[in-house]
Formats: sequence, C-alpha cells, structure tokens
Amino acid sequence: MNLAYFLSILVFSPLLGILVLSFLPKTQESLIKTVGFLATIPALVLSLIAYFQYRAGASLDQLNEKVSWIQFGDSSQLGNLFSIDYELGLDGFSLIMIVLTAVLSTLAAIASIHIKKEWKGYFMLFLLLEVGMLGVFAAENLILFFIFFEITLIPTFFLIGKWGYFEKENAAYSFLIYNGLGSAVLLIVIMVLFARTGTANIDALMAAMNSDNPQLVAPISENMKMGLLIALLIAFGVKLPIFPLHSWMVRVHVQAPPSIVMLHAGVLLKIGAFGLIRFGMGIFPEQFQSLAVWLAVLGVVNLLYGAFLAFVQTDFKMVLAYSSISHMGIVLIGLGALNEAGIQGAIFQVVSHGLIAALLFFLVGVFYERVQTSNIQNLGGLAKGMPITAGFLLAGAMASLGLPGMSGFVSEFMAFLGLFKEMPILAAVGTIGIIMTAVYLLRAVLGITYGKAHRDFAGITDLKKFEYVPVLVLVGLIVLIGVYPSVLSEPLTSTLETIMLGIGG
Amino acid sequence: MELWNLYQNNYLIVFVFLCLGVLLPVVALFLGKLLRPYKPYDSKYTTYESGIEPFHDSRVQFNVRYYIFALMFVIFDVETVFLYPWAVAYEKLGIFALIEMLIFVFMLVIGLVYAWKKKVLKWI
Amino acid sequence: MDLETLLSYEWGIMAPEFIILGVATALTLMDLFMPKTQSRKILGWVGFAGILAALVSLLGLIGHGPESILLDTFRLDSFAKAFKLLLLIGSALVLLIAISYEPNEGLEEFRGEFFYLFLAALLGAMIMSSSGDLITLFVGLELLSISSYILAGMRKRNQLSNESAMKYVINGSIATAITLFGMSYVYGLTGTTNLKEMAGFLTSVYNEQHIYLLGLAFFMIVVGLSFKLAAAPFHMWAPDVYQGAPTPVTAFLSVVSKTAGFIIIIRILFSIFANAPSGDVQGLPMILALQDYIAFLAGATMIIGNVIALRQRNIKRLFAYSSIAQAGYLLVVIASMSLFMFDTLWFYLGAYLFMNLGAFAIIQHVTHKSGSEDISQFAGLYRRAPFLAIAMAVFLLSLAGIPGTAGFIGKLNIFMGALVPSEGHYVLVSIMIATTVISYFYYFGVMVQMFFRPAADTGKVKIPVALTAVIGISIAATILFGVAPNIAFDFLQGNFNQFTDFFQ
Amino acid sequence: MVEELLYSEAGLLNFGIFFLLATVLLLVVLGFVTYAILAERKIMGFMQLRHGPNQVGGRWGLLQTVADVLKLLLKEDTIPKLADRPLFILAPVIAFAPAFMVLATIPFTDKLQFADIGVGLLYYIAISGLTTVGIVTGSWASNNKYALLGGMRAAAQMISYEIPLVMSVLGIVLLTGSLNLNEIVEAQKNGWFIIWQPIAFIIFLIASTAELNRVPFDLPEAESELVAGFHVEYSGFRWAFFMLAEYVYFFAMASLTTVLFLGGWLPLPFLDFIPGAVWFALKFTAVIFVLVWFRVTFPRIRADQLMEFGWKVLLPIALANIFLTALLKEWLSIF
Amino acid sequence: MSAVPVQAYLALALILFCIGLYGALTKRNTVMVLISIELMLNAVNINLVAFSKYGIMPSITGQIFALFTITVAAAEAAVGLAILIALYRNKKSVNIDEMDAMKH
Repeated sequence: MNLAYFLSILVFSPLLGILVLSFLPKTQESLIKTVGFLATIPALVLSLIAYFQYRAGASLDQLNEKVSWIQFGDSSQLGNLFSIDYELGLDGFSLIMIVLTAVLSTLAAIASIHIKKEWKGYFMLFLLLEVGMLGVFAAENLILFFIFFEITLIPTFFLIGKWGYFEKENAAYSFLIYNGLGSAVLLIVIMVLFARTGTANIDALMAAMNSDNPQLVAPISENMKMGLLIALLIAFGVKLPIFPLHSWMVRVHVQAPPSIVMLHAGVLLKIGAFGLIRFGMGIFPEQFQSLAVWLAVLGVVNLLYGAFLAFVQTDFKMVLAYSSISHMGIVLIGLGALNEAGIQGAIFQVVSHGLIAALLFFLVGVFYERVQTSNIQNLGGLAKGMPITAGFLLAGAMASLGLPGMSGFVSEFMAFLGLFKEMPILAAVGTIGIIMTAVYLLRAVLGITYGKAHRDFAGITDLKKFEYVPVLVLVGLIVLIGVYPSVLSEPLTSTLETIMLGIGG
Repeated sequence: MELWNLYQNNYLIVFVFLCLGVLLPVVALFLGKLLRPYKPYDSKYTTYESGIEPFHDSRVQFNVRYYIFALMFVIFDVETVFLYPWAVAYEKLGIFALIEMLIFVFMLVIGLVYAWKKKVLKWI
Repeated sequence: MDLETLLSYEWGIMAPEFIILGVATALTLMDLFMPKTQSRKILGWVGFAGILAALVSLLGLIGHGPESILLDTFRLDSFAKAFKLLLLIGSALVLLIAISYEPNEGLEEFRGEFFYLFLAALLGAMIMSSSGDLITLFVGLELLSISSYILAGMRKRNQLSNESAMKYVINGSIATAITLFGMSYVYGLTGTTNLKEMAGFLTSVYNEQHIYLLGLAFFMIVVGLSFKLAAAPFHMWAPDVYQGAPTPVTAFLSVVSKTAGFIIIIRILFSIFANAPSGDVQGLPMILALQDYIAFLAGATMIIGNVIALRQRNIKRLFAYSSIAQAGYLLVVIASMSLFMFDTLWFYLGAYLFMNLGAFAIIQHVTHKSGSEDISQFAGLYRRAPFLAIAMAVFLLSLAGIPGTAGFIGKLNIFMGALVPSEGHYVLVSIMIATTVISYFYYFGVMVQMFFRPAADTGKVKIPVALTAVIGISIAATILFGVAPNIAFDFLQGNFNQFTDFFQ
Repeated sequence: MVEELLYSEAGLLNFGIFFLLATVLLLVVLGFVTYAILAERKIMGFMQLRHGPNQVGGRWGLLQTVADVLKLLLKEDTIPKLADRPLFILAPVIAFAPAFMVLATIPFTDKLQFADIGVGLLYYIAISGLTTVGIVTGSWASNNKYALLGGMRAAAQMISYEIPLVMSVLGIVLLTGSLNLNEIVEAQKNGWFIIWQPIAFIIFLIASTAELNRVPFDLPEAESELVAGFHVEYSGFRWAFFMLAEYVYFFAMASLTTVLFLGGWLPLPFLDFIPGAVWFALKFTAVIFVLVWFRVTFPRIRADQLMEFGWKVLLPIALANIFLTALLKEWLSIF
Repeated sequence: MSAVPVQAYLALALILFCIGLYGALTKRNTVMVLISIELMLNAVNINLVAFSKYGIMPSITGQIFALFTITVAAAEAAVGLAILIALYRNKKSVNIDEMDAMKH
C-alpha cells in the first residue's frame, strides 16, 4: 500500500473505460456493455484493497497525494496563499463511501443491461459519473470537492434526460436547476472561505476556523460563520434532500433509468450527508451545535413527511422516492443528536440506505423491464410470476423498515438512541415515522407481491443469472452490516473521534 | 490688448461683409418689388417642364453616385483638416511629420484607388 | 521633432502594429488588383499569416521592459503585451472562421474587404491596448468601431445585415459621443491628454466643483464605454447586431471587440481616476468612491443578459445575451478591484475567447447550410456530427462555468477576487452565481437540442479545414486551461510582472 | 488712420466705418461685374470676329450691362406654386453672401486690404464652399426636375473640384508656412509662386474654372441639356443674384490667383516705380483675360469626363505636388 | 481678456449635447438621428476648444483633439450614411421604427 498515486488511479480508473469506449464502434452492443462493466472493476478492486489494508492496520495517511495545481496571484509575494493544490486523501468515513460507490457502480453497471439505446454514450457518461462520485469522497480540498461535485452533475443530467422515462427532460432540468442552485450556494461558501483564509484545504480550514488566533487574509465574523453554515446546509440540503427542497428528487427517482437511480439514491444523495458531516461539522463546529436542534427538527419533519407521502402513493417508484426522503430524515436526526451514537447512526444510515435503496430500485428496474409498469395496483400478484424477485423485494423492504439483523435496524437504532439522549420528546415523535415506514412499505410490497392479481404474469421470466449478482451482493452486504456492524464502525472510529473533538462532545 | 483689438476688428470686418452680403439682395429685391409689375395668372406659376404639364413629384430619387461623391468629398475634405496645420507648421515639424503625413496620405490614396477600382468615380 | 529624436525611438516595439497595418494595406491592394473571378480565400490566409507574424513579433517583445515612445502616446507595458496577445489570438481564430464563411447571398464581391476590415479593427484594438494618450485611445476606439460598423453591414443585400449595421452605427455613435463628452471634461480639468500627466494633475484637484465635474466625466465615460462591452446600460444593440451581422463578425464583436472594450475601460479608469480625489470625507480616490456604481452596472448586466437569454430561440441572439452576461461577469472583476484584477480579467477574457469563438465556429457551420438560425437547427447534431456536438457541449459547459473547463477556473478567479477585499462583494457574487445557474437553462437548452432531439436532416456534416482548426484549438485550450490553468497563470506571472508597470 | 482704427477698441463706431468702406468695395465690385460682363462679351466678340454689344451707350456698348440690370430689376418676379417658398427666397442670399464675404480678406496691395486675418486662405476656402449650399437649396426649393438635376450636378462638380483646389494651394502654404495672404505675397519676393509651383498653378487654374462653373466646366448651367440648371425657375432679380454671385466669385478668384501665384501687388524687377495697385490690377486683368479666353476657346466637356478628370487626374497630381514640394523644401531648403 | 466666461461655453456645449441626445433618442428618421449625433459630437468640440483656451490649464492639445473628433465624426457619418443607403435600397424606408426585422 505504498503505491504512489494510488488514489488518483482509483478515482480516475473509469476514464480508461471511457477511452476504450470511444474507440469502439457504436453498433457493438455486447462489447460496449462488457467494457462498460469491466471499467468499473479496477475502482472496486482498488477500493477493497484500501479497505482491507486499512482494516489490517495500515495508515490511510500514506495514501495522501498532493500536487500543486493552481496558483492565483504572484507566488513570490503570496507564498502558498491562494493556491489550490490537487490533493486527495482518505479517512475512515470517506473510505467507506468510496467502497460503497465502487460497489454500487459495479452493480449499477450490471443493471445497465436494461438500457435500450446508445450504449456507448450511456457508458461513457456513466463512467464519468463514477469518476465524479469517487472524487467527491477523495477530495481533500474544498475546491476539488466542488469540482468533482459538479462533474457528477453533468453526466447525471444527460443520463436522466436521455435514457429516462416519459418526462425525462423535465426531470433532468429540475435536477439540474435544483442541484445547480445548491452547488452555487456551496460555491459561495467555498469561495468565501477560500478568499478569506487563502486556503481551501479542508484540514487547514478546520484548523484556521477553530483556532483562537487564526491566520486569515481577511476577518470572518461570527455572524458570517453562521451565515456560511446555513448556506452550506441549504447547499447540501438540496442534495440530501431536506424537506422543502426535495421535489426534484422525487421526479428524478421516478423518471431516471433504474441503474442511475441506484447510483443516485445510493451515492449521490449521500454526498449531501457526507458534506454536512465533513464540512458543516468539521469547519463550523460551534455554529453547528447551535443549529443542531433545528437540524433534528428538520430530520423529524423529513421523516414524517416522507413517510406520510409514501403512504399515499400508488406508484411503487414514488413510494421508494418518498421513502428515501423519509430515510434521509434519520440521517438528520442522527446529526442533530450531536453525540457519538447519533453521528454514527447517521453515517450508518447513509451507507445502509445506499445499499437498500440500490437493491429496491434494482428490483423495480427488473420488473419494470418485464411488465412495463410500477403501479402497485397493476402489479398485484407478482409473486406468482416472479417469486424470487418478490422474495427479494420483501427482503429489501424488511431491511428498509429496520428489521433487526439487517443494516437498517442498526442505523435507525443508533440514530434514535442518540436523539433520545438529547431530545427525548422529539425522538418520541420521530418514532411514529418508524412505524409509518413499516406500514407503507409493507402495504406497498405486499400489495405488489401478494395483492389481487390484475393481470396474468405467466410467461414472465424471473431473475436472470446476471441479475442475481447485484441482488445477492446487496442483500449480503445489508445482512453483513446488520449482523456485524463493526465492518463499518471500526473504520469510522478515528473520524468520529475527530468530529467529537471538534464539537466538544 | 492692442493685438486683441486688431484681432477683433479684423473679424468685425468679416462680420460687416456678411451683413452687406445679406443686405444687398434684401434691399435690391425690396427695391425691385416697388418697381416691378405684378400681373399674376395661374400658368405663370406652374413649374417649368419644357412646356408640358409637370407630372410626378420632381423630387425624384437620384442616382446613388451623388451620395457617394458626397461621401468621398467628406473624406478628402477631412484630410485637408490635417494637411493644413501640417503645412503651416511644416518648418517646425520637419522630416518626422513629413513621413507621418506620407503614411497618412498614402492611406487616403489607397482609398482613392479603392474607389477608382470599384468604379465609384465613373459618372453614370 | 528632428530626425535624431525620431531615430532614437525604439520603433521595434511597434512591430506588431506595423505588421498588421502593412498586411491590411497589402490585402487592400491585392484585393483591388486581383481578377474578379479569382477566389478571395487566399486573402484570408494572407491575413491569417499576417496575424501570426504579428503574434510572433509580439512574443519576441515579451521580455522587453516597459517602454514608451512618441511622447508617451505609444506605450509597451505588460498590460499592453498581455492583452494584445488575446486580441491577436482572437482575431486569428476569427479570421479562420471568416475564411470558411460562405453565406447564401450578399457577400460575393466583398469577400476581400471582409478580411482587411478585420485587420483594421484589430489594429484599432491593439492601438488602444498600448496607448498612453486620450487622443490615440479615442482614435483606436473609433478605428475599431467604424470597421466593425462596416463589417456588420457587410452583406449588403441582406436586410438583416443592413439593419444590424444601422443600429450598430447609431448606438455606437451615441456611445462615442457620450464618452467623448466625458473625456472633454477630463481634458478641461487637466489641460493635457496624456494619461499619466492627467493622473498626476488630478491628484491635486480639490475644488468641489471640479470634483463634481470629474464625477460627471467618470459617469459619462463609463456609460459610453459600456457600449463596447455590450454591458448595461448600453447593451440593447447587441442582440440585433449579433443576429444580423455575418457570423464571423458576430464572433469578432463578441470576443475581440469586447476585449478591446475592457482594455480601454481599464486604461482610462485606472489611469485617470485611480488617484483623483472623490471629495468625500474619507479621502477615497474617485474610483473607489464610485465602485458601487460599476458594481451596480455589473449586476444589472448579468441579470439582464441571463434572464432575457432564456426566451431566445435564435441561436445568435441567444449568444448575444450570453455575451452580455459574460460582460457582466467581467465587470464584476473591475468592480471588485482586487489585487488579482488584471490576472483575472486576462484569464477570463482568454478563456472566453476560446469558448465563445469555438461556439461561434460551430454556430456558423450549423446555421449557414440551412439559412435558419433557430435553435432547432441543432437538433440531433450528436447523430449527424458527434465531434461537433461534443465540442459544442464543451464550449457551452465552459460558458456555463462547469468544472473541467477554462470557464470554471475563470469564474473561480472572479469570485475570489470579489471576495478577497475586506468588505467582500457578497451581493455581487451572489447575483453572479444565481445568474450563472439561470444560464444553465439556456446553455443546456442547446445541449438538449443536440443530444436529445431527433435530427430533421440526417445527412452527415462535412467541416471545412479552417473551422476544424478553430474548433480543435478552442476545445484544446478550453480543456487545457480548465485542467491545468497554471500554464496560463505561470505565463502571466513569469512574463508580466504583476502588471506593476501599468501605473508607473 | 486705418491703422489706428484697427488698433482701437472694436465697437459700434468701427462697425459703421467698416460698413462704409465695405460699401465702397461693394460698389467697386458691382462696377467690375458690370464691365466684366461687357468686357467678356466684347472679347468673345472679337475672338469670334463679331462686334459684341454696340448699341446701348455708344459704339462700345458701354451701358449694355446697365440696361440689362435695369431690365432685370423691372421684370416680374414669379415663384412657382409648388416651390418651397422660404427656401426659394433664401437660396440666392445664401449663394451671394459668401461670394461677397470672401473678398474681406483679399489684399489688393500691402495697404489696401480689409481684414488681415491669420487664416485668410482657409477663410476663403471655407466660406466659398458655402455657395454650394445656396445652389442646392435653390434647386431643391424650385421643385423642378431640371433644377434639381442641375443643382445636384453643380454640387457634385463643386465638391469634386474643391478638393484639388484646396490641395493645390497646400504647396504654397508649405513654402510660406502661413495661411495669411499678406505673408504669402511677401514670400514671393524671391520669385512668384507660379515659378516655384507651376503644377499647383495649373491645377489651381483648372479647378478654379470648374469652381466658377465657367466653360469648359459649365455643366450645371448647360443650356442645351438642362435648360438653365439650378436657376431655371428663377427670374428677375433673384436670378440676377445667382449671376452676380458667379461674377463676384470670378472677381474673387482672379484676385486670389493673383495673390497666390502672381505675387499680388509685387512689381516685376526694376519696375518698382509703378505702384502696387497698378501691378495688382494688371495681373488681375491678365487672369480675367485668360479665363475669358478659356471660355471662348474650349468646348464644354462631358459630365463623366469632368468628374473623372477631377478625381483621377487632378487630385493625384495635387497630392503628388504637395509631397514634391515638401521634399524639395526639405532637401534643397529653397526657402 | 475674455468677455465670455468659460461657463458659457460649457453651458452651450451641454445644451447642444442634450439636444443632440434627445434628438438621437427620439427621432424617427435615421438621417435626423445621424444629424443629432453630429450635434453631440460638435458639443464635444466646443468643450474641447473652450477648454484649450479658457481651461484650468490651457493648452493646444484640446484643439488637436477637436480636429481628431471632427475627422472621426466625418468618418462615422460617412459610414452611417453609406449603410443607410444600403438599407434604403433593400427596405425603401429610413424610419427607425420600421427596422424591426429582428425580434426575439
């Protein structure tokens, strides 16, 4: 694990696939699909290597990379001020996120088999998206973070707009505008910090913002810090999404192709949580503390609102979309609790929901591909035609509603544990959401699998061989986390310690 | 002070000439009005058109060449705006100004050649 | 002035200008004496070669220290060198676009003129960039303007072209008159037209009335010059002129002419008003006292440009508003007056040059065949010409400021400059970012056409060599400066010495 | 006395005195015009082996022009219905006033001069250009096709020949370094400019003929084509003022030629006992004679030839002459 | 000795300029607009010449500047008229408000 540029290779490995793809003729469907799939493998392998090495006790610091990149102004006078370096690095949290990304990307590449047209363009964009997602988590520098963040935006826009369903362009536009605004706000925050401190390195910023006698280019008042944090909250709130900023996300989940939704729900939404934890808590710990209550309240609102709306939906995709909103509420609740259990719960929820959502959307994709509908009514009795699919669907739902022994349970439990310690009443209200989750998920899934059959599902093939791969992997991981949470908690220890140190907990 | 007076007087003379130049026609025409007969009838006041009834508006559209000549005139007249001060101050300015002026006039000559080649200077 | 003084001048520092002048003259004569039937394309190539020669000679001058000749009317400082570089590169690309411009009607016998008028306009811009005197600045400005007027109306038998030229002349002349009026006051207060002497003299003006007059002059100069930038309040000509003018001319106006506008605005404002007292109690120099005014213009320009662009269906109009918006971004640089101002302006203008010219090369190619400039002409471009579509996408992304492109680094730079001063320009930055997001709508609208919509005509597209070169260079530069901007920044730092000689 | 007057403060009194003096000049000019017309007719007559006017005022027809003027004064004045009345009335004034104004700066001798302004030559050129406006105004106001056509032609011709005219005198300005007509005359002590500037002289002579709308450049009034050109609708004394303007210009142009090229009042060597005024008169008469001679001798040239001659021949030669002069001055330092 | 104070020249120039600006912005006829623009430029000339004689620091530069302004104004007018002629040939109108071929 002393390979130079290990992280760069990890992050940019999908580019190799793009390169190869660009030389392939458009008509070679299976070849393109194979290449597209294979291109996700290096990142997966490398990230797993990193993970296991880390578990084996290697330090992540040796992965850090730093190459000087942009220097604004005259370096002879300004020194290192206003320089932006290309710096990548990992800590436990980001390592987990990268592993998650790599796994889900590979699985989504398998799920992309269902894509019907223009595979070449699709896979090129897909791989670009993967670069962006990997980069976001590996960036050690706010501006680099932002760049990767924006890089995820463009491919997603096209992937939704071109390969989605009926209202794909609307969905793509609302995705673009909401996220564009979000990233714009994020950019303001980043630029203010950069202009005021002269650095964009996250560690340096953390140090500068939390020291008593900071070396700043221009002063940053307390009010400004608060303003910046709120802006940050808005920026990541769009991504997460937090209650009033969520409408785009529902549209995207319904209209985008299933493989992209897997990534979107599994990884892209999590960037919001990741950003809040890393930057919100890391750079503005004091301000974050004073906002924590509101965050928890927002979390509960998200949880209840999402759950309620999920309950009234007739389309299974909509149910899942609102369920995502609801589950993101749990992340917020965990963060709002501001104690170790809560934050750990939030992070667990991030990973766990990533896996569960990916599983469920993959399954939706599977049966949508066969029956061309995702309406719960029309799907009634699916278990007759596709018993295995139905079975996994039920498993996914169970994981999602927090059945003990699966990942959902661990995360929800910890998050609420955290909140009960701090704000018992709020937590009590929040538990209603958990119950509602169980209700709407079971209603929907049971409606699909064992509900009244409206049509004959005979002649429909169940899961094909290759479709087993994602399903099994995801279910496996969900269960693994559920029964052996330390796969996650151990790598997180050091990150959590740092955070707790910052917020004085 | 004296020079100032001289200066003013000289322009006063110019002004006097202007007044006279305007006055003479005015006075003469006024005198003529007293002397000349006045016997109007309609056909006296028609527009002359070789004896036939005038037709159409006489303010016809003109060949565009007239305008182009006007533009050419403007351009070359402006050239003289620079040539005159230069010529007057030539002794003080010397060779430098000569070269500058040569370049300037050369550019204008290109303009002339341009107009020539584009057959602007051809009349009708 | 005798021969000795004359020969003691270092005429070599004017070499780029002389080359352009010489080539323009030679082209005129060649055009006149060439047989009618012969293709005029060769003139375009000669002009291109001339610009390259000027570029080479300019690069040769880069190590040259600051120097001024002709009683300080011609000044070669790093500012001049840096921005001349942009002008020359921009014009070279424009000329390449113009070489491949073959409209259906209206340009036949004027092809030759097309090329040397570009050179004349370029010469005007270059003179502006290294002028140290109000009169030469003005003459340069007008050389540029008048050539552009004619260029806009080059398609003599095309009504749109006529109309656009007429509007351009009228607006331009009004703007000129306003600028001049402002200049006349500045002259009246100082009794000289030399920028340095003016600045020196103005530091000692303390008469209340004079300061008032100076403020009026400042106002008028800024308003008048905003015309060249196509910035508020003088932006209304841009959409019509951009639409009606031949596409290469539109490209020229949107890039070279705009760059020249920023050059003159910086030359005048920062030379004359940098040290003039503003008469307020804190003893701020005038330029700082009136900073908010520029900031207001910048904000208004960005909002107008980006919001109205949303409604456009004609691609050239769309780009007109886009370029208005870009002028607004650039005005933010001037309004923020940070220590990065020159670098930022230079970099952004450079980035803008490549991305916009590349886009115009494609626009010209896509629109000229069908004659229609509706946005729907781009439908299905990805199928017909994937290279063009991807290139266009890159340019649009860069214009929108998406990372990975030069436009992003430029914007980053602008934000930084605006936020560095201790009272950061938060409002301005917020407007800029918000309008940038608005701009996604129309930039992505074009992309939606290219990638999502089916093509009406599925015929393959053949791109002329010159256009391919422009697109290739532009896309390479856009991405290169987006990924490795330090190439440009190091060049800037290494050769132009922080523009310190601008004020000396 | 005049010196004192000039150095005294400008006021109403001065105005009155100048007015009187100018009136005297006006009368002289009118007298000149009267007899110039007669002389012209006589010379033409002789050259064409005719008698010319010989009825009114004795054998020489001395009162012929006077009678003509009186006739014009008594003629009925008609203004066409369709004409633009105010402009129609204004046009002769605009045409005539500059013609008289230019006389203000011409030095007849070193003493006999009205306004000695520094930019005399420029003044002459600038003011004389205004007449074109009068002509175009008249032709436009007449609302007559012939008039308009004639007026446009006149304008085109006058502006076309104004350029070579203006350029040709630049050589002289170069040599003297002044626009003051007195100084120009003084500078000719070493030799008249007709010797130093022969090319300029020829150009000037041709261009001035054209400016005067005289044969062979009398296209604007070409009777055979345009009836009478721009003044076809004018009659009586209004018409007379156009004619008057033309002849006053004749006077002025001849004076200017004398001043610029023939050394003004300067005498020939060894003949300086003859007063300057006489010299001036002699030279002036010679110029007048040459111009009349032209009229008799040359046929009218075609319109297209006229314009092309001005732009393609006279203008380049005039430009070349300027630089030739400048170079000569630089290298030979002749002055 | 100057009987006329510099303020008078400046006021005249300003008034002329405003008239020109008004005309340029309101007139329908393009020729009138061009004339109005000339008026504005001439106002500038008045300013420059007045300043060159009665300014705070009188200098000849103002007159030189005025010469350049005149030249440029002439060139501008020439180009403007030429374009107007071309436009008139195609459109048979010189009215500003009829120039509306381009709308969004």
